[in-house]
Amino acid sequence: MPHGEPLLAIRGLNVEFGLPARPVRAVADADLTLAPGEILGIAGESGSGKTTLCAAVMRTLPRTARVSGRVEFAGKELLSLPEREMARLRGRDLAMVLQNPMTSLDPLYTIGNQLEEVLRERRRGGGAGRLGSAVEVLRRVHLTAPELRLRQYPHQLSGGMRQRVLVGMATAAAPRLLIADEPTTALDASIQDEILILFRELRESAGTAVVIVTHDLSAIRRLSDRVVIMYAGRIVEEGPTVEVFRAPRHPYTQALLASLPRIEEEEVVLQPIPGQVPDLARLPPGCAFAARCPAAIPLCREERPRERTVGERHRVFCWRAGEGAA
Amino acid sequence: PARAQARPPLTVAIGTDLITQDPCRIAGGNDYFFFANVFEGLYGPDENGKPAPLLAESHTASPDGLSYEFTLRPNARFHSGEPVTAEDVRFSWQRAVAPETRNPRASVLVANIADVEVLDQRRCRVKLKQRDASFLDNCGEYWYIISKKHAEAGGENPFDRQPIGTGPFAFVERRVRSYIKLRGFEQHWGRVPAFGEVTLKIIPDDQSRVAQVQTGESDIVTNVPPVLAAPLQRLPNVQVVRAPSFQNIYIAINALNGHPGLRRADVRRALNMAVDKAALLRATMLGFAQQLEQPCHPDIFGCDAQVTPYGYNPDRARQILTEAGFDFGRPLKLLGQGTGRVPQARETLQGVAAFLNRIGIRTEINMLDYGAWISVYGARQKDPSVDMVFANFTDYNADPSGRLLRQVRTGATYSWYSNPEIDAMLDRMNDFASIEERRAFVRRLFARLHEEAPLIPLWTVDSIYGVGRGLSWKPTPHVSWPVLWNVRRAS
Amino acid sequence: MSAAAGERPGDAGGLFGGRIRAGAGRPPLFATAICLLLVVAALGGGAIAPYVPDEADFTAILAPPAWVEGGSLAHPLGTDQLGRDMLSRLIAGARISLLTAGAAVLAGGTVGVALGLAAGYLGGVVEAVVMRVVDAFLALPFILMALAFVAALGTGIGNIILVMMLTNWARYARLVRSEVVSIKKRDFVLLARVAGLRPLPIALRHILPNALTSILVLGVLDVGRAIILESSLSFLGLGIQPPDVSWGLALAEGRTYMTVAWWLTVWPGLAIVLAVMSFNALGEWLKAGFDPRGRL
Amino acid sequence: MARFLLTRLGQALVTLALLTVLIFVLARLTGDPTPLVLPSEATEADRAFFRQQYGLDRPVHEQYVVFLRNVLRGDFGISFRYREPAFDLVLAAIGPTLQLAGVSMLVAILLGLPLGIAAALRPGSWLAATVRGYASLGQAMPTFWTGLMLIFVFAISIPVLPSSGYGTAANFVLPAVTLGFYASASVTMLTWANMTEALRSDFVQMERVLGIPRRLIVLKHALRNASLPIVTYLGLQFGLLLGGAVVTERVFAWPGVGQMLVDAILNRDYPVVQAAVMLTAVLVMTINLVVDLLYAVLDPRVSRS
Amino acid sequence: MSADAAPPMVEAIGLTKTFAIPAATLFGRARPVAAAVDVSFRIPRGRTFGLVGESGSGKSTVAKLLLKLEAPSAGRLLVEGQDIFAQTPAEELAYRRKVQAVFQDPYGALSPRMRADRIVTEPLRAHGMDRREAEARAPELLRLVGLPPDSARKYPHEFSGGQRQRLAIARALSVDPALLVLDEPVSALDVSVRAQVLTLLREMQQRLDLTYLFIGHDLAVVRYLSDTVGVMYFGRLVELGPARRVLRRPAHPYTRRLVALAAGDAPLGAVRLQGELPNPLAPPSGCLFRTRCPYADATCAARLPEMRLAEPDHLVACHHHEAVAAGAKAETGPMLQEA
Ligand SMILES: Nc1ncnc2c1ncn2[C@@H]1O[C@H](COP(=O)(O)OP(=O)(O)OP(=O)(O)O)[C@@H](O)[C@H]1O
Ligand SMILES: Nc1ncnc2c1ncn2[C@@H]1O[C@H](COP(=O)(O)OP(=O)(O)OP(=O)(O)O)[C@@H](O)[C@H]1O
Ligand SMILES: [Mg+2]
Ligand SMILES: [Mg+2]
Repeated sequence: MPHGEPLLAIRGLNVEFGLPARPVRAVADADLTLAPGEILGIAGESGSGKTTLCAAVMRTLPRTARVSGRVEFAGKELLSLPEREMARLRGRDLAMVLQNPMTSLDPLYTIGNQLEEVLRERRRGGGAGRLGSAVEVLRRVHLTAPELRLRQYPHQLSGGMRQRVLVGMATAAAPRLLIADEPTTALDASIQDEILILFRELRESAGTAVVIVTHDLSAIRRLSDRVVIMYAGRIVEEGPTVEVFRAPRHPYTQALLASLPRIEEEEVVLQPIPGQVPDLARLPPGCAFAARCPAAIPLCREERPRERTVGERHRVFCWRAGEGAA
Repeated sequence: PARAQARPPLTVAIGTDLITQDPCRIAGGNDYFFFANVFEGLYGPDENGKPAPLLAESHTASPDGLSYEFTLRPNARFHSGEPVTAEDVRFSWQRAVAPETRNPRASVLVANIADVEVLDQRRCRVKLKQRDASFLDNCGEYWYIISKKHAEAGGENPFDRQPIGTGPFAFVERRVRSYIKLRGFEQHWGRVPAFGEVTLKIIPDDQSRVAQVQTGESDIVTNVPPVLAAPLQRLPNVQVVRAPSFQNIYIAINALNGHPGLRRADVRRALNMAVDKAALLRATMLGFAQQLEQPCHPDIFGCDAQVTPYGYNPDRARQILTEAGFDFGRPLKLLGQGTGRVPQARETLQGVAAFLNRIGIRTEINMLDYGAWISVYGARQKDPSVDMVFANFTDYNADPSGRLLRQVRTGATYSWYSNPEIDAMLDRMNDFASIEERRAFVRRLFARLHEEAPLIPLWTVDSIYGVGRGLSWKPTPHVSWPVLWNVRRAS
Repeated sequence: MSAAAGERPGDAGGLFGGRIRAGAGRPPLFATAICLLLVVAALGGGAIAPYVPDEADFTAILAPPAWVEGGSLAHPLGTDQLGRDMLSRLIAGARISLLTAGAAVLAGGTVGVALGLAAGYLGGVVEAVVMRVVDAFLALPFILMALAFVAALGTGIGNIILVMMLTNWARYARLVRSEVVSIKKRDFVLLARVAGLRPLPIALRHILPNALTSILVLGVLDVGRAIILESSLSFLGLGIQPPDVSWGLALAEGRTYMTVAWWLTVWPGLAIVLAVMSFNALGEWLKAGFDPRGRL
Repeated sequence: MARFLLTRLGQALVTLALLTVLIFVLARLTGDPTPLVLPSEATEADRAFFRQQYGLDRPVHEQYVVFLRNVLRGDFGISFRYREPAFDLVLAAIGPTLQLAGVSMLVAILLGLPLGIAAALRPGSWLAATVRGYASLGQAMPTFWTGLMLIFVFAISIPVLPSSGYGTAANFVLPAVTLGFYASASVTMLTWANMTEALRSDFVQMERVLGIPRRLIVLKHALRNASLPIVTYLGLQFGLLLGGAVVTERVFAWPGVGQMLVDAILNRDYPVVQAAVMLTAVLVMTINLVVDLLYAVLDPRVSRS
Repeated sequence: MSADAAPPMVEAIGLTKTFAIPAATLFGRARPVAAAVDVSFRIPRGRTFGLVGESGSGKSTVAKLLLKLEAPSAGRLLVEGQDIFAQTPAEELAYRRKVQAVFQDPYGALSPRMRADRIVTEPLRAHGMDRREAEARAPELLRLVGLPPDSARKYPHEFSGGQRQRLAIARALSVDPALLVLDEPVSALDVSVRAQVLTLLREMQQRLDLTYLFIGHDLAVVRYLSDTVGVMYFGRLVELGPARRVLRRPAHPYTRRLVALAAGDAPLGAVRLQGELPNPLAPPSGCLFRTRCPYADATCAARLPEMRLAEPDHLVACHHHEAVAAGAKAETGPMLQEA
């Protein structure tokens, strides 16, 4: 496990949307650190603020978003950085792969044109030494016939190919931090694996730290060192992947893992989480999961749970976490 | 000083383009402006608008009025440099009535000519089929003299290529719907213009056209609407020049098959009293018009009869109508022109309607575009659903016969009136040898018409020109399309 | 129950996405106020006008507005060339301008929508025929149709509306057809077919309501356009005819007086500009609300 | 390619055939040309002769057949009024109109594109509000009003430009600005909307996080993507300018086809009406075809499988 | 499969569907794409047939054929023994009651302008029930899928994805159908919501004796619901058999990959597919999978494999499955070149 100075440190991050009178807190009081070369998985219910969190780090939130807190990247506070300097960081030190591979390439230019554009920018940034040519970039992401691909347009490539092109672009300069927002959701199982392998290789070869957001828990389990579980805008559990999967401490994490299809005695078993996700604009005063939680006690409904450390670097936000697994 | 010898250019902004360059095909409208400057007849208006010899030096008429003998000016020349001969005069007539040319306007004058005899190089005799007191007056605008040589040598449409005439200006070039370029004709027999190149720019929009003289892009603009003339007068670099015209504005009354009340002369007289022409003229024409009491301008031959004007008397009008049992319940339907060939046409008709409303007559206005309007106004069968028509009629010249025959004769194109007595008088009107006898007769005719009141005369509009301060010009009165030969540089 | 749960930005399914808000944010206050005022003027018409709008008064010709020297409070906005009260004419003009524009848009919209719907949903021969006619109408200069009809039928308000409708419908048909072609491939339409619904109910209940937003937006924007169109017709002498009064007519008639009496053109001009701007602002607002992607 | 062109040409031909009917009917709707063409002195015989000369005395369907046959030979007949071939008259007028439309289009693009882009880049700013005001004003000002105002200001008050007329480069300025201002309003709005959408698209986000300079993102990527619907619209707009610039042409005494058409309609000059509309319609359709081809060039999804 | 005397609920015989792709390319000419080729299977009443396969392999095409949203280019499709493409209008109407569908996208499947009660009762109205009567049944239908009765008056945008999918199911059930076509009904849903919907579907089947055609990507999910499974690859069925057997002991090399990948606990990179996806416009000769198949050889390039019995009830289309199953076939890598 890498130690020492964190690469990324998020402190008390809040992101709000909507009218100030009735705010939607997409991210609430998020604290998170990431060491260089570490792979972090983020999972959680749809709409729980995963994308928003990533966008806040990259500073690509829409103008309507209200952001507070601190985001430190290699000692620099990003939220207060002038846009000019932020733009210089993007792509070179900080890169991101967006949620939708099908539409993340400009349909009007060839792959080569777009890739060259990125490379030109990187060279200007001084990363010339390790860049290599466009063909090499494509080869690095295991794209067959790279010379041909350079001449093709995005719509002539399959989703998996496009995704790999995007990853190639984002990793061209071996950034220090790569954020991948659901990079595999739209893909076939086989291509999915390819992408995950790429991230792993990147960490190995360039020491890149990776944040991967996904619904696919098995991807997280196989790839990441650490995992963050979010619910209704808040981090509810965070810890080493192995430990969280082995012994989840938050009831939501437990329920999430339990809702995956399981095979018991030749039968597939499903265990859905009862109830509905709460409305972010009308959150109850206590724990947001309380209404669906089998272990909820009156306190859960009244007061928001505080952070509790339950193992090495394993923390959880649940009043009952201390009492052992529910 | 040497350069001052070269004659300066002149730019004139006009409203519409030519339809034809061939004087035998003349159709109307702005074409007259062109023809009046490029061509000439034997006779034509002088600087005061009175008929005077142009290409002819003199004439003698036979006592029976059936034959005229003309002597041509010795120095009359075509723009090609050729002298004008009697043979050309004869040819001009022949071509005007030739079936191939088929010019409807020829019917007015040229059709009455039985023959033109060439007496010698400079003299010819015109024989008429019937006595016609208006013959000399009409000579000017229906019988442009053209060069036989040019016409016969010029192929299919000689005048479309090169309209050669005898007028004070010669044709140079034309760009359709953009401009016409002329040049002052230095060899003219008498009216040598002070300008070399003359450009007639075609600017259809009134305001844009008037702007031309304000900016100095044009030296003269024609057809300035009264509303634009008023502010123009205040500008330092522009003078507003006006000349009385023969463009008559009136309201024709359907005495044939419209509102039954209109068939009564007393009702029609009452309607004449109901309209305050002076106020209407001030409001709509801003004074740029001559108010009429009779159907025509007093300068028209015989139209100077002493009649008592109806005056503005709404109370009396209402009283007459009531006595006549006029049906106030049925509204009068007024037909007007929506697209403007006549200045302030809409306002005028709305004003008339307002005055009629004031004496309790309800009105319904229907505005049509010119084409639709003329189809109704000039229809052979008059539309019974039309009671009054806003109309304009431009006298060709100072003789009233042309217009009376169209305006009030039973069954005539623009006549919404029928009276055998008037018809009989009209038939006799031109059949006089003595001018004085004829004048007395025509006066009687106008007096009768005043009593009959087949229409509500309003005014003749003035021809208004915007003229640059550097120029002096007195446009010929009573012609809608003045010759520009007498434009001069102000000293 | 959570309304927004599961709702993701950009996930609203495009033009007709799940989220339907009546406009984005607050409606434009000023524009709404102007539009309301116009509607009141149009409905009230002669009843709220201080004078009979087409009554000439030869004693008060071209009176300037009250605050200008020579003006009086009797005619707060002045009088025109026949001494008619400008304020009254503006109020009366609102009625006819909005009536013609509104009716033209409504009629053109209805015809265009019906044909576009038929073309888009039925496809085949119907589509081929309708779309060729649409092309033909779009290639015809508006002015030809306007002039031809006005010349043939006269210049009554009804004819002006007819003319504007004839020049309008093709654009609606085109818009609706392209909408329908994309809507009819969507799942809910397929499922309606699976449910056993017939073409007409599908077109009316499933397709039309979903194309309605863009139709509405086009319609609102078109009202402004129609007012301008009518005034251009009046400029050529073929628009609304006296004694009816519309802003376009007032503007066109008054333009020769521009240098003598500015108020003859400024008031109707201002009225048109304000009305068009307000309608456009409302249309934009509607569009922003209905259409998350802000397509035109 | 060939197939696409053939299909489009086939459709255009059907449309043209429909147009001949429409144009023919519309022209005849305007009414009888006789009283307008012939002076009031014309006798009944003159009128009959005129009608017979131009075939107006025949049944309408026969007239249509004759018209169609002649059109197929490129003959639109002789103008009633000018007694010249209608086609030649229209051809002479279409040049100035095309020039004016072209220059206005250019003005509209030069004004509309930057304004739309600027507004899209700064949503909610005073700049955006100003641009919205500009665009609304552009849509709300009748062109005759704008035109006359421009004449007052730039030809009369500050005499720097000719007030009207045709021929020199200076003559283009005021009419092109008048029309361009009007057209730029919708170009602005369209650019704004499409730029906003393009700027919101995933690939722009992606380029941002990759650190591509803003200038490149806006001008190279967003603008080109936004330009697709704009190009289509410009094609339509050009057609509109061709047939719809009547008012501007009139105000500036522009010897174009719009004014000629109005004059021809008002004078019931059927051959000229028919020729003018056919010619503009063909032009409009050609332009739209070109636009479609251009679209295919701009958008590889269309042109390459 | 049981040898019932009654015909199976669904029987597809040599079902083929080709699309012409015309206008997608402005300058190209129309070319046929085979979306489904020679597809045959049967679904007994009350059972679920699961269809899996790569994206674009023709699963939805089969579903659309069954829903009569498309007409087949060749082959027959019998429902309860009756050819559904040879129906009179009256029969078609009856058929429309019998078959209903739920699609993948919970956002696109519901008319955004209709209230929930009208949505769920629309099929009833389409089949002639009057509005009052139809809407009276709405609460019952909503209860059936576990939605509170007060949701009747809401619009689709007021529901979450999972709830929308419930609405879609309620609508499908409103006319008491015998057959439900479920085209990826849970793919778009969250893991936790997905579980909710799946349990509901299973419960409905048991309660109402429904027959399902279930299409999915997630093998665990398919296995959860299906009795029989068909595996499609580029328009063709390559394997067909009882769900448990196919998904536990797959016979076709493609299915093997799928199953291996889906196991999910294999370490990253342990199972990798090489080679190129075939171009649908220019499909490879012989076996379509040979461009990615580790066992491909000259036979594969020469001949299209027939469906053969691998075990009783278990069909597979592979030249080498016996050898592969016996571990006797060496991996040769994909055959990219033409034979
Ligand atoms: N631009 C925005 N305006 C308003 N609300 C927003 C905006 N972006 C996100 N939200 C809200 O913030 C919340 C979190 O959204 P976010 O996209 O971060 O979720 P997520 O965890 O990434 O979900 P998913 O798994 O579906 O991608 C959601 O409730 C969403 O509706
Ligand atoms: N209407 C259509 N026109 C042309 N081609 C079509 C059409 N519908 C489907 N196809 C093609 O047929 C093939 C099969 O498509 P289908 O939708 O059945 O795949 P699928 O297995 O359902 O894929 P997915 O898992 O992505 O939903 C694809 O190549 C697709 O492009
Ligand atoms: Mg997300
Ligand atoms: Mg599918």
